[in-house]
Formats: sequence, structure tokens, C-alpha cells
Amino acid sequence: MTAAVPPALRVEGLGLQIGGATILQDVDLDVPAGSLVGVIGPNGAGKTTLFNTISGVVRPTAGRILMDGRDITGTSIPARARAGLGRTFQTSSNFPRLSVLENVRMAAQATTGGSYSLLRFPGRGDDATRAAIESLEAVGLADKAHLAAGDISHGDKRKLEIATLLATDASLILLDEPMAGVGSGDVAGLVERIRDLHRTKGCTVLMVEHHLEVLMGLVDRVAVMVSGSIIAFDTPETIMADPRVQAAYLGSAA
Amino acid sequence: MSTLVLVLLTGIGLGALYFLVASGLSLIYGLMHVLNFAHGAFLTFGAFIGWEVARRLDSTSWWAFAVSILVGGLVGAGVAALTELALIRPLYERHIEQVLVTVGLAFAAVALYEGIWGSDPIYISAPAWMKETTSVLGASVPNTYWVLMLAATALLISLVVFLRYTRFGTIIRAGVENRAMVTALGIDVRTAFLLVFAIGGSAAGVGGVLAAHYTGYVSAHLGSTLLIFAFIVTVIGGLGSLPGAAIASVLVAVLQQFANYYMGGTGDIIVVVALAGVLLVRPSGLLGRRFA
Amino acid sequence: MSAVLEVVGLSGSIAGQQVVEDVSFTVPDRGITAVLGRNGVGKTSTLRSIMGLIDRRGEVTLAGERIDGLRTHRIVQRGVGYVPEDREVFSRLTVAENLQLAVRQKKPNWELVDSLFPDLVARRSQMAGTLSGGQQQMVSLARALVNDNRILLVDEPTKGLAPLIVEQVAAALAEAATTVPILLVEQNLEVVRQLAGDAVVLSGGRVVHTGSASAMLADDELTHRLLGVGVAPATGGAR
Amino acid sequence: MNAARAAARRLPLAAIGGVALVVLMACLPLLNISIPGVLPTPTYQPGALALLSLAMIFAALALTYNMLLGTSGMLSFGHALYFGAGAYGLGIALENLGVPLFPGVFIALVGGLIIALVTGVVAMRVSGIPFAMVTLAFAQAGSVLVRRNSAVTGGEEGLSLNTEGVPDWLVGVADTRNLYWATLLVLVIVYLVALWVDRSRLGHLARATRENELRVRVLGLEPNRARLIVFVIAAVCASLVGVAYMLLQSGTVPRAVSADLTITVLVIVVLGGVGFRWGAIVGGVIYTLLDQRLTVLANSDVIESLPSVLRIPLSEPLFILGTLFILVVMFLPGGIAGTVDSRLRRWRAGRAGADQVDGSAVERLEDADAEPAREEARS
Repeated sequence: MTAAVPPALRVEGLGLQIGGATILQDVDLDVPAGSLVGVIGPNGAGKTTLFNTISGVVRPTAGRILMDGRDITGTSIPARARAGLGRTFQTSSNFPRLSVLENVRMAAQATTGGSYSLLRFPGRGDDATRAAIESLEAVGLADKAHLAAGDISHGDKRKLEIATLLATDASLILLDEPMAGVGSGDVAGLVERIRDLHRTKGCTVLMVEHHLEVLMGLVDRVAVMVSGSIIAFDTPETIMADPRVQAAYLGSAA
Repeated sequence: MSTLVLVLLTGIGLGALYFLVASGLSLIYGLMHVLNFAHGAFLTFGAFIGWEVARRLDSTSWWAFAVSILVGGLVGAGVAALTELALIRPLYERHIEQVLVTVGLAFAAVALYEGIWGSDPIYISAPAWMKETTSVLGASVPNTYWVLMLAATALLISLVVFLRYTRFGTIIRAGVENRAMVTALGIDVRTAFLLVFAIGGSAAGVGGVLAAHYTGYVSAHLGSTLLIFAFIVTVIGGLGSLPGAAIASVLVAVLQQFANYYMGGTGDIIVVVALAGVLLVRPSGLLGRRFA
Repeated sequence: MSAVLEVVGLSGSIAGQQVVEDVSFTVPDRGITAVLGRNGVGKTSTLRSIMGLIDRRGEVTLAGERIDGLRTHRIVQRGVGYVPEDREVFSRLTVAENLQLAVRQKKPNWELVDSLFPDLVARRSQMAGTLSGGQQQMVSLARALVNDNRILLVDEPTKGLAPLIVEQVAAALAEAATTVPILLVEQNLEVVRQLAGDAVVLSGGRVVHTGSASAMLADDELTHRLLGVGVAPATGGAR
Repeated sequence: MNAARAAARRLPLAAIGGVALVVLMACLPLLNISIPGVLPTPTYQPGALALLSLAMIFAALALTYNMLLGTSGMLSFGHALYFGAGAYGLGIALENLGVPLFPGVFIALVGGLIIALVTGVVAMRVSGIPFAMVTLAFAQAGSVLVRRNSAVTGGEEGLSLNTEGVPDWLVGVADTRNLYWATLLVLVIVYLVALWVDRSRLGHLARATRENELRVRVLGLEPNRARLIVFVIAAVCASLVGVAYMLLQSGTVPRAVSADLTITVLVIVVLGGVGFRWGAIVGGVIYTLLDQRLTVLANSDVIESLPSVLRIPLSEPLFILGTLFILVVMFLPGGIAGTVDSRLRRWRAGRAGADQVDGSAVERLEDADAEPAREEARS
């Protein structure tokens, strides 16, 4: 068996109840190290909540979360990030009044250390600045580095999110609807960036995406969530042929 | 035993005064997320006007006292409503700026009061009964404390009834949860804002008149001191929680009186230590939800 | 058939970020018109722009009267019922209080609400926060149906609900649509197929297609291209 | 013209301008400049120097407050506590411990540091408006302590400076000039510390925390740790300003620890423009001069002769300042510096549009360190 290499992410019996409403129910998921996994499901199925519990924004009411075999269920958001967990948010959330470069540098600085230092000054020769510039060049945002992050276009904000992740040393990355609100012309480019991110960093990627066609060519496996549970977890081809998935997506009324 | 009772009862009476100030603060914060720094200024204004009215009548008579309370409540409500319309409303949803204008207002108001009434305390007279004491279990409790307790209880009950059983009350409770949705039901939520300010202001105005009887004088700084305790009470009780404010008012004041009596006048400091303790153990306060 | 709601060149923004871009469409004065599109294309934001809940520009005309300059509560008072995404019931108010709060007319449609949502009748004094998701959705719909409106804007009423509840909600909408036109944002295409006469498809914050809903949904290729949701037709599968 | 090179030239220009200003300020006591209506005496005389020194005290204190509100987005109502800790700390050290001046200053600063650490850790359990309320409560407790323990602090009377340990050149009216220079030095030190913090990685992190706390956490960083460090630095700097104040005034009164003083500083920072170092300085100077001139005005015959409806408000400087503050918050959201800055940016953008610039990507990247447009910068 694969006992020797623990999965990059393991979710066991995860449950979340808020005020009597069940948001997540008995979610089990094993994400092998180095894989690229898609999570699909109708609106309100609990995909974002699953990401929020994994990254520590929300505490689950049942179950465990393990990263590389270590239990992280009770740890704080920053502690999980330092353990190698990186994520993006559904609606782009950056530091709107800092420049694009400063946004990415904050991530690089978190990785290279000395973030609380008074003795290190971000500037031209600074390692964090250099890492940030490289990341921005990789996603094609270098020429917008000096703009305030709140002022750039929606598509560019998505690229900024990817650049931010590139600048960290995250080994497990959660992307929450990275294509949401991106014009169809930009989707192909963004898919390429995600593939790059996965390839160059050799990390494990878990992404929520509605655009099934996009996932088909990109991911190894797809998890299907409905009503707070994962009802299927398999290769994209198998998932596509699964009638339960059809029903979940197109609705089973009448 | 009798001292214990005395300290306890005066503590509850002082807590009643705190609640008169804190209830308005808490309501306003709960609905509008505005920390009203000018609340103390409303209180002081109520105290001054109440005194001006009482002395023109017969300030030792009961009816002059009653009229001063009524007038204090009315001017408190009026000034608060004007503040909401002129200063708070134009800065809709800009909470820090809203706090800042109330800071400026408090600043200017105190200076204005000093200009009008001078900076020295003005000692006031009251119905003779108020200056006497009533004996309970051997403790001689000044009668002013009973009036404070009565006023705070009446306020608490009428607020609860208002919030629970009137349409405006329902609007305010709904607005605390989700203001946008209230407007999406066709209700102008700004009316509720104005109302909450007016209610808070009238409680502060009444509190001002009573605070003057509690201290025995009015001064331009009467409100500022009480306001700080009201802040402490609202944080300990949980911001935006009316029952929290009520419970914390009494707890804080009783604690303060005990420390003052048994620990050599350290009441003010003990209260701040208690605040620190509550924050360390339960940052959202006794009955508060977690704030962002 | 004339239009009850006309939207011309509507744009909306949240915190300076444009989320609805130059959207134009009309809603006929009867039946259900569906707003479709991929996630994040601005369907919800379009409804919120019409309601004045976010900053917006452009023309919105309700039964011949411009409403785009009005504040939200005035728009509602003109006869626009709004059922928001995620239901947004007041969780610490009772069901009765939730409904009472919404009442704008002397004679509320209690019979209609009670007949559509019998589940709620016995739960009037229950806190809305303790209801199930489906029951909360019913409260949210009932808040709009208790008044006579010119139009209802309904945002993802079946989101996150169990199939049985989806059917109930769909039935209630169908019933409501006999008396009031409805603009419906809905992701469940089966529900759309069942209810909607016309469809407006958004992409990238703009309208890219308008026409009959059933005709569009009957065309798999078109559905797939416009919405991108659902499973691709077998021919267009994995590479 | 190349944008990056222009930026590179701008920076030393600002630095040169700053140094020149400091030199000019340092020379003032040696010059005979009269500004009637602003300064009470020519600049070489004690009257003007005392006023200017006080202005620098307020400017420096505003700079320390701007580290909290401007850099880190913390609204504190208790900053006076640390200022008072410096003033009283020095006074008590000299009076009760009998130490010379510099060890006394050291003791005062360490005292300020300890108080800042303890209160900071507790207050940071909450953020936003609750944070403001809690800091206010702490300052109030400090104020009560000062007023009550009159044996140590002089109570309501205040504490006057024991000059035994203080070098002669810093004592008395005749040496206002030396005190003026000492105050200028403190202002320069505080400015440099503020600049240092803003430029360091910590300062960038503090700004990021101000913008989006959740994102900072998701990156693996602890917002409260960054906030606490900035909070303590600002507090110790405030203590240093308190020390200078104690020397300048030869004493201190309980107002130095009161919420009133914090609010005064808040008024100065908002007036000057939140987030701008030079705004804090301009605000401090304007406030002090205005306060002084309004007091003179209040006692003038012109005001005395007015009907009481006008006379009473106009004879209260704090009323006018409070009203001015409200007007600034409502109608000039960026304060003085914010308004000037956005005008300047618009003007520059207009000119840049006229002669299109196009440096290489990397050059522009380096220029990106300059803080981005803050059009919508509001506290």
C-alpha cells in the first residue's frame, strides 16, 4: 500500500454544523502528494467551506485534517501556512492599497523570513523583492508591478493570486474558483499558469472549479461535492460518465 | 454586615447609572457599528438643561425634579437626533470617520459648556428626600441610589418591551443582524438609525440629570468620566448586547464599590484590571458574539 | 406581451471593482425569465444592481417608471419583491416577525403564503435561525409573496437544497408566477427547464444571449457553450 | 524623461529638502525673524522658541501616533499614557531616585516600554473600535493613578522637574535655546525612527495587516505580532517625546496622561493627513500655533465686545478646534497632506500623460517601491 508516503492532504470524517444546519457531512478525501485535484459541485454544496476548514478559517465540528500525515485540525491559520499550505480566495482579496509588487513581496517575505525585522529593508537587491519580480514575470504581470493592487483588472487580480503562490514555498495549494469572473479569452492563459505552478513547484494542488471542461485537461482526479458530502472521487473521464454527477449538476427535480 | 449591604446596594445604584449611559452606546453600536464618543456630551447637556429648568422652578420640589428628568430626556433625544442627521448620516458606512466626528463633537461640546457654564462644578439642590437615607438591613442607603435603580429598571423594561413588541423594535433587531436585507424589504433603515440615536440620547439625558444628583453637582466634564466607565461596561458585557450591558454595569459597579471600600479606594483601577481579565479570557465580552 | 422591467446599459461595481458591465434586457410582464451564466459572471450582482444594493449606473424602468435613481427601500415600495441568494432570513427573529417585517400592505396575502408553505404555519413562533435551509428559503420567498408586487427578483432559490425541497420550491415559484412575473437566477437547469419561459445569458458581466429558455436548453451544444456548466456532450469530451 | 530615473532623483531631493529644513530650524535661534500674528516674538527670543518647541513636541507626538493609525491602522485612544509615562517617569526618577539626567531618561523609556508591552498585549485581544475603547480605559487608569498618588506624582498639582540632576545648560528660561535644540533633536530622532519603521520589512507587514488581516494570516504571518512591535516602538517614541516635554516645561500636569491629550494628537494627525509623516508634522505645528493664537484671540477686546451668542463659542479655542476637526473629517477626508498629495499626483499624472514615458520593465519595477496611488486613502 501507500503507507510509506502519506497523502499530502487527508480529510477524515469532516463535519461542520452551524446553528443546526449541516454544512459539511462526513467528508473523506485523500489527496496524493504531487497530484492536481479538482473539486466540483453545485452552488452551496460546501466546496468553499471545505477549503475554509482545511486552511483553518473555519473550525470543523467533527473529523480530522492531516497534512503530510500530521494532524493540523487544531492549529491556527498562520501555523498551517507555515506548514506549507497556500490558498486563494473566491473573490480576489489582496492588499488593495499596496502595489502589485508589494503584494507578492509580502508572500516572498513570509517565506524568506525576517518579516518582523526592523533591520531588513525591502529594496532592489532584497531577496524577497527579487523573488517577487520573478513571480510577476512568470505570470506576465511585471509591467503592472507599480500599480495599486486594488486598481488592476479582475483578470490581473487572478494572476496576482497565482504570482503570490509562486513566491511562497507552499507544498499544498488550494485554489478557490481561480477562473471565476475571468473572461473566456483569459481562461486558457490562466490554466497554463496553474499548470506551471503545479509543475515548477512540484506541489499538490486542489482546486474548486465550475468549468468542467477546464478541469478535464488539467487535473488527475475530480471530487464531486453535493449537499456537504463528497459523492464521487475519480478520474475526470469516469466522473463524466457517472450518472450521479449528471443528476447533481443538472438538478434532479422532476 | 451592614457595610456589606451598603456597599452592595450603592454598587447596584452606581451600576444603574452606568447602564443609563451604556444602554444607548450599546444599542447604537449594535445597529450602526458606530462608537458614539459624543454620548458623554449628550449626558452633560441633559444635566445642565435639567439643572437650568429645576432652578427656575423650585428645585427642592418633586415636580421640578420630575420636569427636569423629562426635559433632560427630551433635550438628550433632540441633540442626539440632530447629531445623527447632521454628522453621522452624511458619513454613512464610514465607521472610523463617524467615530472621529463624534470625538470632535465631544471635544467642541465640552469647550462650549465651559464657555457657557464655566469650568467649576455647580452644586445643585434636590428634593429633601433625595438627600436622606433609607435603612435596609442596618445599612443607610442614600435615597438617590433608589431613584437610580428605579430609573434604570424602568429603562431596561421599556427597552425590552419596545424591542420585542413594536414594529420599530423588530426593525432594530433585524437591522442589527442584516441592515441591507431590512432595506430590501422596503424599510428605510435610516429611520431606525435616527430612532436609536434618539433613544440612546434620551437615556443619556435622563442619566445626566440623575448623575448630577448622584455627584451633587454639574460640570462640563460630568459626561466624559461616566463615558469611560460606560465603554468599559459595554466591552465587558459584549458590544451591542443590551443584557450584557445591564449585567456588566452592575458587576463592574459592585466590584468598584467593594474595591473602593475594602481595598483603599482602588475601585477605578480594579475595574480596568477586570476589563483586562475579561479580554484575556473572553475577548468578545460576557454576552457578546465574536467581533471581526 | 409588454415588458414589466426594462434594463438598459446597467453597470454595477463593488468597492470600485466593476462586476456588472453594460447589461441590457427586458423582462416580460408574465411568467418566469431566467438569468443564466457561469458562476461569477455577475448574475447575483445584476439583481443587486437593480435593487440598488450596490453602486450602479444605467437605466432601470419598472412599468414605465425609472427606478435606477431610487434607494433600495423605495424600489421595494414601488413593487419589487426580492429574494436574495443565501435566503438572508433574520435568524434571531421568529418566522412571524420575519414575515411581519416584510408586510407593506393593509391586507397581506396570508392565504397564499400559508397554502404555498404549509410547513411554516406551525412554526410561526420558531426562531428563523433554527429552521432547516429549505424552510429558511420558504420564509425568504414568503417575505416577498406576502405583498402584491409588480415583479419578483429571485436569486438561486434552490441553492444547496435537497432534491425533495427543490421540487417544493419550484412548485411554489410556478404557482407564484401565475400572478406575478419573476426574474429568476437559477443554477439548477432542470428547474429552469421546468419553469422559465425566457432566458437571459450573461458572460463576463454582459448579456450574450437572449431567447426562449427551453429552446436554448434543448440545444446541448449551445447550453454547453453559453453556460459551461454540466457535463459536456460526449463528442466534446476529454482531450 | 524616464520615470524611474525621475523617481531616483526625487528621493534625494526630498532628503536634501528635509535636511535643509532641519538646518534652517536649527539656525532659527540665531536669526532675528519676526512673523507677526504667528509668533509672539522674534525667533531669537524665548517666547517664540518656547512656542516652536511646543509645536515640535506635538509634531513628534503626532508622528508616533501616525505609526499606529497611519502605518498599522490601529485607532488608539490611549496613546497619552506612554507620553505621560515618559514625562512622569523622568520626573519621578530625578525626584525619587536622585539619578542624573541621562540615566533618568533611560529609566523613563524603559518604564514606557514595560507599560506599552503589558497594555499592548491585552488590548490586542480585540481590534478595531473595541481596541480604541480598551486603550482609552487603560489611559484612564493611568490618569487615575497619577491623580491619586499625589505623594509620588504631585496629584492634580502636577510634578515639577527636580533640576538637581539636570545639566545647567538645560535649565531655566535663559536656556530656552538649548531646550529648543534638544526638542528639535527629539523630533528628528522620532522622524527617523518613523521613517525606519515604514521602510523596514516590519513596516511593510504592518501596512499589509492594515489592508487585509486574513490574507496576512494565510501567508503564515501573525498580524498581532507585527502590530504589537509597532505599537511598542510608537509608545517608546512617545515616552521620549514626553521626556522632552518634561524638560521643556520643567514639569508636567495630569493632562499629560489624559484622554484629552490622545484626542488632541488624533485631531492633529487627522488634520495633517493620516498616513503621511510630513502631514503629522504640519498638523502638529498648525495645531500649536492655532491653539496659541486662538487663546490670544479669545481674550482680545474684539471678542469681548461681541454678543454672547458669538462671544462664548469664539472665546473657547477647543470649541473652534473641535469644530474645525469635524469639518476636516467631513469635507477634507485626506487631511492637509492627503489633499495636497492627491492634487500633486493628478498634476503629475497629467504631465506624464503629456510626454509618454516607457522605461524597461525592471526599471519600472524598481520604481514600484514608491507607495502606490492613494486616491481613496481614507484613514
